[in-house]
Amino acid sequence: MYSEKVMDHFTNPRNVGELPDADAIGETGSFKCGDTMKLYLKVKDDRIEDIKFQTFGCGAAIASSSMLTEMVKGRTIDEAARVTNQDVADQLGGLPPLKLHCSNLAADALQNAIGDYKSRQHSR
Amino acid sequence: MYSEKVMDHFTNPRNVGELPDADAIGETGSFKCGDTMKLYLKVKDDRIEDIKFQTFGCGAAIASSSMLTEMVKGRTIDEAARVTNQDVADQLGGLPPLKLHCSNLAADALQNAIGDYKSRQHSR
Amino acid sequence: MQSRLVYMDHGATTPVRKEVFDYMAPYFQEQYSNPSSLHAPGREVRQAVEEAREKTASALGANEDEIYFTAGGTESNNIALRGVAKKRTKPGHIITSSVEHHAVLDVCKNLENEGHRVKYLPVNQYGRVDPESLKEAIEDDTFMISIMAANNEIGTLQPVRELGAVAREKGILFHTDAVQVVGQLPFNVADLNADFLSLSAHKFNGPKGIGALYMRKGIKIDPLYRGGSQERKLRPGTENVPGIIGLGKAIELAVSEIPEKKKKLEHLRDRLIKGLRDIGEVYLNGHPKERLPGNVNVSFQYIEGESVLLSLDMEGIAASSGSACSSGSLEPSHVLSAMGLDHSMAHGSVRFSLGYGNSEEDIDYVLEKASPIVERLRSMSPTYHAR
Amino acid sequence: MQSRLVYMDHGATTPVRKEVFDYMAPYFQEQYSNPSSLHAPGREVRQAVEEAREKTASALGANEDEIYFTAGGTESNNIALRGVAKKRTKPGHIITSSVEHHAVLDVCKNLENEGHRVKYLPVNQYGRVDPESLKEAIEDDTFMISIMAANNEIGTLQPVRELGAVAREKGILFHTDAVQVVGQLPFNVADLNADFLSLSAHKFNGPKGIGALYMRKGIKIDPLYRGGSQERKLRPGTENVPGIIGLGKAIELAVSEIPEKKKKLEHLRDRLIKGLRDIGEVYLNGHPKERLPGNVNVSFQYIEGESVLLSLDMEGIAASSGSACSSGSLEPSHVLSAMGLDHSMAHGSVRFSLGYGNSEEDIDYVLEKASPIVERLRSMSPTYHAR
Ligand SMILES: Cc1ncc(COP(=O)(O)O)c(C=O)c1O
Ligand SMILES: Cc1ncc(COP(=O)(O)O)c(C=O)c1O
Repeated sequence: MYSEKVMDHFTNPRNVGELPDADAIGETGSFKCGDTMKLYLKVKDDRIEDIKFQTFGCGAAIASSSMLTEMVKGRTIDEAARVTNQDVADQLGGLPPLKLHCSNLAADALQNAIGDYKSRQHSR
Repeated sequence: MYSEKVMDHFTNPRNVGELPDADAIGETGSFKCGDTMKLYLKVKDDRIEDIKFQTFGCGAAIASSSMLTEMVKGRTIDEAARVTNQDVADQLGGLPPLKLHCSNLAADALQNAIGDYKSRQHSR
Repeated sequence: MQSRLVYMDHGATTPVRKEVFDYMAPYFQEQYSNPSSLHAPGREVRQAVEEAREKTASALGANEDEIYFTAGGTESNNIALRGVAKKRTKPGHIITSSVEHHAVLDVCKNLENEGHRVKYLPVNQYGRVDPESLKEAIEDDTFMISIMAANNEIGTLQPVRELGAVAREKGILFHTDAVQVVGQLPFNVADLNADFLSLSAHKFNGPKGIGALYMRKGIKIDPLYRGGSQERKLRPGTENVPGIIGLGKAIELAVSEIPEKKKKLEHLRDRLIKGLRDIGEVYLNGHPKERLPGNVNVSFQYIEGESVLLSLDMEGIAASSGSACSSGSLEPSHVLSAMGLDHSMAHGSVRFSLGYGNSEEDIDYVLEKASPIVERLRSMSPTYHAR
Repeated sequence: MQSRLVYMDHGATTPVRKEVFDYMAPYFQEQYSNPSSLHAPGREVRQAVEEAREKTASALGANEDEIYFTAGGTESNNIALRGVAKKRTKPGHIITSSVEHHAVLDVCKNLENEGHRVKYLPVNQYGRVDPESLKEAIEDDTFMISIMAANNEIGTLQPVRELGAVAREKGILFHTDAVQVVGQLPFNVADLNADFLSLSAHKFNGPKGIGALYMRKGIKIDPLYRGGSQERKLRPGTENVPGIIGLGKAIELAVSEIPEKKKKLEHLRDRLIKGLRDIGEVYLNGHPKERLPGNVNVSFQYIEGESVLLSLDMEGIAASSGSACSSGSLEPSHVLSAMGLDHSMAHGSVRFSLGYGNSEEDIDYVLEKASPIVERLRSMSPTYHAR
């Protein structure tokens, strides 16, 4: 059902955890299937220095979360903002049609984290 | 499907053939399934001295024909007239429900033959 | 009793080929998982099911997503005809033939009760539908045409290519009951202009209780059963996995062997027809050339079919009959009647249907036994003596 | 990869027992004739089919002529519900429960589209229907009540005896989907006051693609398919002979072994439930006592079912889940929702369904693997950290 890449990220997810001193946090939940994700960013000079995630969700949701963190770690905020759901799914070598919506979680959480980061910048 | 008795009468039918000098002939056909039967009687002193049949029909029809001739040979006309379809089927050890109508042929042909005999007596 | 069994009832059903049985056997006790299950053993079974679907598709020249597994030919016919009718918002007109299998005919009769109108096309003396008569029968609201590819009783092939072309030209859905043809003759769904095609595995040395419906891409019909999402909801219920695997293997084998098998069966068939005719007053039913390679249907004048069958059976020869008395109904075969045979000839019909396992020796044996059987029964027959 | 396979998905399907396979195997290649054929080999097959019918009838406490073979549980449910509805001249009222299998629920929804009214009875926290609520739901034109004998997801047994008694008292037809119960628990159709009962062979170590419908003598319904006169016209089509023979053998075996098997499975089940609960924040779904002997359904709080399943699968453990993401639909299980579980608990449910082949060692193995899996997934979960 899942590609090897998905199973790899599900079994050995990268960047799982929390960042207690995060510069931004993004959360999202899927009304559809109940999955939820929380993403923590550590940003330095507009670049994502560190990133961690926590996910309640199916295999596709966990693998997408892990994949996303790998894709954006070390990137600038502007670069990261351009990552789409489709990019994540593509990087995973595709997802079953019924599972595509699960990969949305990750990119959505990232958008929320970036939003959080920007609003914190403003209020500084 | 058929009892042993039916198969015996089908395989070795008794009294098949014609009687060229018959005292009575009975014919009948089933509108339902297309079977036809012809029965020849030789009668002496109101007793069936000889009997022969010809049948176009299924296994049940042939066996019933044969069975009937055995049942009435040597009987008086009055005794023979009392033989019913059910009697023939019973003597054969039963017939499949869908085949019961095939056994009607034989008793019907006998009734016709007896009718023929009686009308010939009259016209004498 | 008898030492020999000569099976000549392949039109009714066929034995499962050893290769097919061996191929499906592991799916009972070893690879038994539900193909809808997510776990590894379930996924393996899913893959095997999809491979069988590919084999079926490729045998028909179709795409995988045009193949739906069903429980047999009857179910395929019912799903196609009733599924199309159910999808409509108002009753309409259906065209079929008067020689269809009951699994088409009786669906049509039932649809008539529900308000649809049905035209049962006549056939000629060989049991063939004339494409011209189809053209003439089409009405403004004709929404479905269903004509079988070959008749199960008399073996006559219908001009399905032409019939399908008429339907396609008029934009009317075309279904063909190809239960008797799949694995016997080469064809593909595109040639036939078929929108729906029914098949049943047990007619081509596959297992009983499994069949398929081909439904052309893009067509939507109302499923008859509701439940799980198996077979894209067209036929819900846990898949008959060993059956599906067996169907896939059987159709692959059968189709690959068609040229060779056709040649062999046609030869045996023609020898049997000639030999039976030589008995005298024995007539072939159905088309002399345009017929199934294995079908021999003859009427023995003056005698009744079931009595011939019983006698053959006692010699170990398994055949069948369209005779009223053997079918459980009292009417003579609707097929022979539609062809214009009179009652007594229709009643005297016997079908020998040849298949994979039959040999020259089988033909010799049947011919050797048939002649005295016919003679004996004729000697008992009043019509024979009155001829 | 892994060396071990522990199959705990018997609720989805079961392996065919060796005794059953051996019993049915000759009907593929040797006794392959069509049971409707008149010849000797056909008659032999007919006899075997009727013996299977007797076995099925006797397992249910029914008469032979009350048993109709179908292609599975889905078909049996569809024939019963739609067949009764189709027989009516005007729409009416049907009562079912909100936790039925889709093969009942979706038929009911479809019948609603056709003008019937359907009441979906609520269930309590254990998934049970209250016979009082059934009484209250009955309307003047209620013509059918359909309540399952046991739920496939959570294993809860319904009080079918009481429910059937209510139906019988009111003179309303009662159907029970007993697919999960046949061969697991002793019962007979008279006790249940059942007019219709559905079963499927692959749930009790018989083959897939074959089932039966019990229909009480004297009841008449409209068949959904038309065709030949097989199964007294209720289910036309050439019989799935090996399937029928396999069903007969499987039900005979299963029913004779119920006492022993029930004891064994209940013991294993209760050990597994206890062991899983010991992980902490693991909750049993369904009734603690009134449940199928082999059913364990638990929700692992803070984590999602599919991720548990995938992890178990990597250790060679085959289980299933009512979680949205694994079922292909996006909704969480309608059963758990009807019981009032909140979304996240419903999403965290996993079903281990035990069967004939499971052992103490299997339980040990699952418990050994489950604990670190749950721990790992929880460590990734935002809700676990926020608790
Ligand atoms: C032409 C034709 N259509 C349909 C069927 C029905 O197929 P099945 O008996 O597999 O349902 C048959 C055979 O019985 C057939 O010969
Ligand atoms: C309670 C219940 N009813 C009906 C069915 C459908 O049975 P089948 O898949 O054999 O058609 C199942 C199993 O899938 C079931 O568990």
